[in-house]
Amino acid sequence: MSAEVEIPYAVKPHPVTGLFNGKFGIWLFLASEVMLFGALFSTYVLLRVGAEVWPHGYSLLNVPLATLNTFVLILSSVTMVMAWASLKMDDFRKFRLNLGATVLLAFVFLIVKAFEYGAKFEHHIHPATNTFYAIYFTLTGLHGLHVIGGILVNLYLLLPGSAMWRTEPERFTNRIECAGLYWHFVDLVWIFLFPVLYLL
Amino acid sequence: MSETAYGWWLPMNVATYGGEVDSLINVIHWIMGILFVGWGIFFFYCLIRFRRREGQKAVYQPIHARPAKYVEIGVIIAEAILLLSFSMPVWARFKGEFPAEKDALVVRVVAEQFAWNVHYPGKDGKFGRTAPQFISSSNLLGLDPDDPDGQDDINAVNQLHFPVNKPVIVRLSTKDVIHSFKIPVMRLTQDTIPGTEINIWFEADKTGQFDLACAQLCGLGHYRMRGAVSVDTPEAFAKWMEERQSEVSGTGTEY
Amino acid sequence: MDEQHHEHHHEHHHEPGFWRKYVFSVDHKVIGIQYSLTSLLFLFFGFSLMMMMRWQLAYPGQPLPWIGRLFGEANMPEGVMVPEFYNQLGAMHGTIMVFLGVVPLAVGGFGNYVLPLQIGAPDMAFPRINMASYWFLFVGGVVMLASFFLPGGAAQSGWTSYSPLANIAPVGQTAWLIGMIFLITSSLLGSINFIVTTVQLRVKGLSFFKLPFFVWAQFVTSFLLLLAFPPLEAAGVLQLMDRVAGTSFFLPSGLVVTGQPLEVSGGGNPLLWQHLFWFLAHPEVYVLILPALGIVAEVIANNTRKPLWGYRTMVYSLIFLGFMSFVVWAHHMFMTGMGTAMSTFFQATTMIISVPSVIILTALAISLWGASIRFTVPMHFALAFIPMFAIGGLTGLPLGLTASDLHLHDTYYVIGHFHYVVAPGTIFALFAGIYYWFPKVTGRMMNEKLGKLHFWLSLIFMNGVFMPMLFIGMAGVSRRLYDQTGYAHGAAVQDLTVLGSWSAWLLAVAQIPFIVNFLMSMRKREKVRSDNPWEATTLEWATPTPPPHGNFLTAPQVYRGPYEYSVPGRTADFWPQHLPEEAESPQPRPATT
Amino acid sequence: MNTASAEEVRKHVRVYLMVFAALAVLTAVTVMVSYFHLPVHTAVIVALIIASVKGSLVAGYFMHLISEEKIIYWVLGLTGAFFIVLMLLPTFTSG
Repeated sequence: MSAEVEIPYAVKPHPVTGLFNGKFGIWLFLASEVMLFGALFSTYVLLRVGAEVWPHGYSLLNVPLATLNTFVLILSSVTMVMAWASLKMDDFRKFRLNLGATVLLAFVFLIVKAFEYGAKFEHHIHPATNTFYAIYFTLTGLHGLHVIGGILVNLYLLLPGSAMWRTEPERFTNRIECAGLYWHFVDLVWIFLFPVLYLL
Repeated sequence: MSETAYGWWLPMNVATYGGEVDSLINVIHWIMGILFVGWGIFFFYCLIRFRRREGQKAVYQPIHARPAKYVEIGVIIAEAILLLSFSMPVWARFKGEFPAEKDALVVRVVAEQFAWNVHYPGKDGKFGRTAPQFISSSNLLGLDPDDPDGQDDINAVNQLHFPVNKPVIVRLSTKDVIHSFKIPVMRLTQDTIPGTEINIWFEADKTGQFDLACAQLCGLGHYRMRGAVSVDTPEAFAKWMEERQSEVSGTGTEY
Repeated sequence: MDEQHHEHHHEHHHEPGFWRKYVFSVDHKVIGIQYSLTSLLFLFFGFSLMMMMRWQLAYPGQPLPWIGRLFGEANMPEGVMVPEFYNQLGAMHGTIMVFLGVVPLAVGGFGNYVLPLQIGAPDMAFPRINMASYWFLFVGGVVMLASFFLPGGAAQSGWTSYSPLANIAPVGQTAWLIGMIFLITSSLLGSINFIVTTVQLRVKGLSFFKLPFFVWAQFVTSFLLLLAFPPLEAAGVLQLMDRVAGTSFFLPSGLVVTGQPLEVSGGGNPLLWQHLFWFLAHPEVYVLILPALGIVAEVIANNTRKPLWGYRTMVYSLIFLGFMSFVVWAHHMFMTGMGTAMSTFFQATTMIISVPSVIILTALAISLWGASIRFTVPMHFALAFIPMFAIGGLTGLPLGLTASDLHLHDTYYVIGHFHYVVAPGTIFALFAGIYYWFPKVTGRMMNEKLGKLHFWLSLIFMNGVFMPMLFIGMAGVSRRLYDQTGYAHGAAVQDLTVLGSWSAWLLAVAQIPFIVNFLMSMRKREKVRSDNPWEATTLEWATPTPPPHGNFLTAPQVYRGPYEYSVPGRTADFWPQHLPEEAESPQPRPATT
Repeated sequence: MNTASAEEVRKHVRVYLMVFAALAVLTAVTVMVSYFHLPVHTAVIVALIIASVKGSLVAGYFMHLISEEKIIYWVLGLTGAFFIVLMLLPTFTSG
């Protein structure tokens, strides 16, 4: 029983669905994530509509920093997809460069975020301050956790995980594709969070 | 307490619309019973006739189960009728057709862990202003001491008195958690939602002493959050009201 | 499990196989068994909580005999339960039964063990994620159990954890939320695995409409878990923020708790919790029900020796049920001050969702016509499921209509209703599944006599517990009362409550034959001679018994639908899915020596 | 997409860079618009339209949704349907 059982379509795409298992799995996971963030967005709408006054995000939050962060995250999405494309073109060096850049940009995003949080805490602004900050910290915090998750996955794939490229290149490329799908989703969530929290 | 008010089925009904609720409940249970028994007969007939025994071979071909289709269509029609001609009219009446305030007794009921504050407006017919910051052990409703409308207001804790044959409008709210205002003999349940005031109304057509219960888990005292409901004759109600009024004006500051 | 943890430091001295084989296994069958045993223990634990509550209900204020003093002065001074402890038992009974008992057994246990076998797969699509999903459940369960030992005890705001009550509850509620996040994660991982496995790993020839009904049920269930659980996870995160970070997502301004103003910013909405909660929890009802329907369909087809009547209709009904279960949730909230337009919408959807349930039940009943019914133990449970589930479904009608709900809302009628659905309903189906698949898992049959004894006693006492509840509810008695005798309408039906309590305790006694049977049959009973002792048609019976890691010796191929029983012109009355057209019919054999 | 050959991928790279440029421009636009302090309704609509376009670009090109397998569309369609129900939740609460 110690021997691994070979699972069909773990690497090669299924002839009917056209997908390998992992890709289908990651899409289902993203579907559940859509519902998770959907519920939170819905909460935001409900609280905002129900509130007597609701502050404009731009009057309380640091829009330039957040704009910078938006660029950073979009750029990291581009490097992520380039990492995958590099593997497809058999260029492992370029892959490493791109994935490394993705991780680096993700760190930049978190550091900028940390500055934003720090500035708020300095002024004694906390999630408990009011409902606006409650939803702001919860949404960005949860998104931040997703960024951290992405960093961990990408770091693994960049360092120890990349050994697989030599033994099973197709499987490794698949993994990068799945990690990429997740990372783009994190980017996509931010694309909506940014205007909703900062600009409206 | 009338001995016959409560039993193993629906309790006594004293609400004017309660008869409609009861007939809906009874009709549904008749339909349920007929479906269940009819279906049970079929079930047991099958179990006996088609049990495995010598010479009993299962039939591969599916039967044409037209009667089943009719039963299903029947269920759909029955449900539609229940919904359209029983449930919705009662609900519309309960929710929509509020009696005019001038013809009704208006009371506020403020729930808290674990009591019902029944707030009568007093002689002037006006509720005093209330706010959370005024709440104290001697001012459970949080009446504003500077508001003249509130000087004669009455807080009858856990005692809901109202006259028979007169609509009662209750403005329901809560100080803390969700409670649920339930008077079984009135066929009435309404949650109290923190932060909102919900209006309900009812009218009793019989006098008597009944129970007001909490129907939503509200903490460790949920089970003892009992209020006494008294449906009085108009004279008895007026007398009770006067007694309460004199208590308020007697001490001057008690709400 | 615990003992195995203590052995952890010996790990390196053992054969490397042991831990991989039985504890951190990636084999779907071992994981299925882990899920099953864990959830059976939790079911028993949840049941025990309820038995203690039944003492307080039947004999309020009297000390619990023998064991009452074991629970400490805080919970049961002098052996008498305090209301706080009663509320903990109630909340945890619900949570454990739903999230740690029935769902893990129905989906995690049976789904894991049977689904890959029935589709001819060597394992689940993601074996490691499958293992992770079990261990998330395990941790979630441990957190839930440990919460009893926190100051103030476990969660005590009902399994529904309505805010603001849950916001101001002791720290046990925080543990509940953390535990729930683990359980939700477990379910999400599991559901992704089930969907991918079903779509990708079906063997050659097994098209969607040749799938056993059980697989369909698991498939639809997985979608419900996948899409309905995240909103609850969001709600859990928000309530956690409320409790830990002091936010007010569910707290409006101006609350005064026990005379003290609540020091929060306010601006939240308590109904938001209910919406998010029931957005999950209504589909969750179908998560409890659909796998049970799947098991019952398998057992009925096998023991009637004929194809299921209206298989396709049943599948379509199943899918429709899944869809509709997302748009009925607010019927749990009719009494929260809902307007007429919205209540009409939710009443209508509630009436509509009853139709596919009726169709499935009718199809199962019609399947009996023209059958040759074998009254095996699993068949007993499967047959009893039908009328019991019918009572559960029918009693949903008056609750789904606002006018009758005016009286019945939040009374014992509700408790009776949904317990009929999940206890003599789903749990009977789960028993049917245990008796049915036991020989596949262990290679031994369970004892027939003990099984029937277990069945009849359970049937009688289940009804003894839940039938009185319908009458108590009709009398208007609120649910979740620590002591109903303070109310005149509660005192009037106290005799029924006592009846229910005694039935519950006797129901526990009725499980003794099952436990004895289960444990004895694992070791003592004679082995099955055939891999297919029930003479069934689906693929799980085409493997060796018990199936090895990787399941099938050679990948099977499927030639026909799942329930080809009593096909005219064939000598045997069953025609397994994997036998080629020209192959000889298998000769019927006695099930055991 | 996993069937794409190296040659096709090379073409994609150009597309990715163009999408990146579009995303950058749209980000700048949406920030600029916010400085006009439009009335809330208009602002919400404009911001959501821009965000949706950006989101579609990411989903369509980076996540390859414009040429994805049918079953993914089915799953996302289903999710989308329930997502809409979820988004209607605030209206239910106020009703």
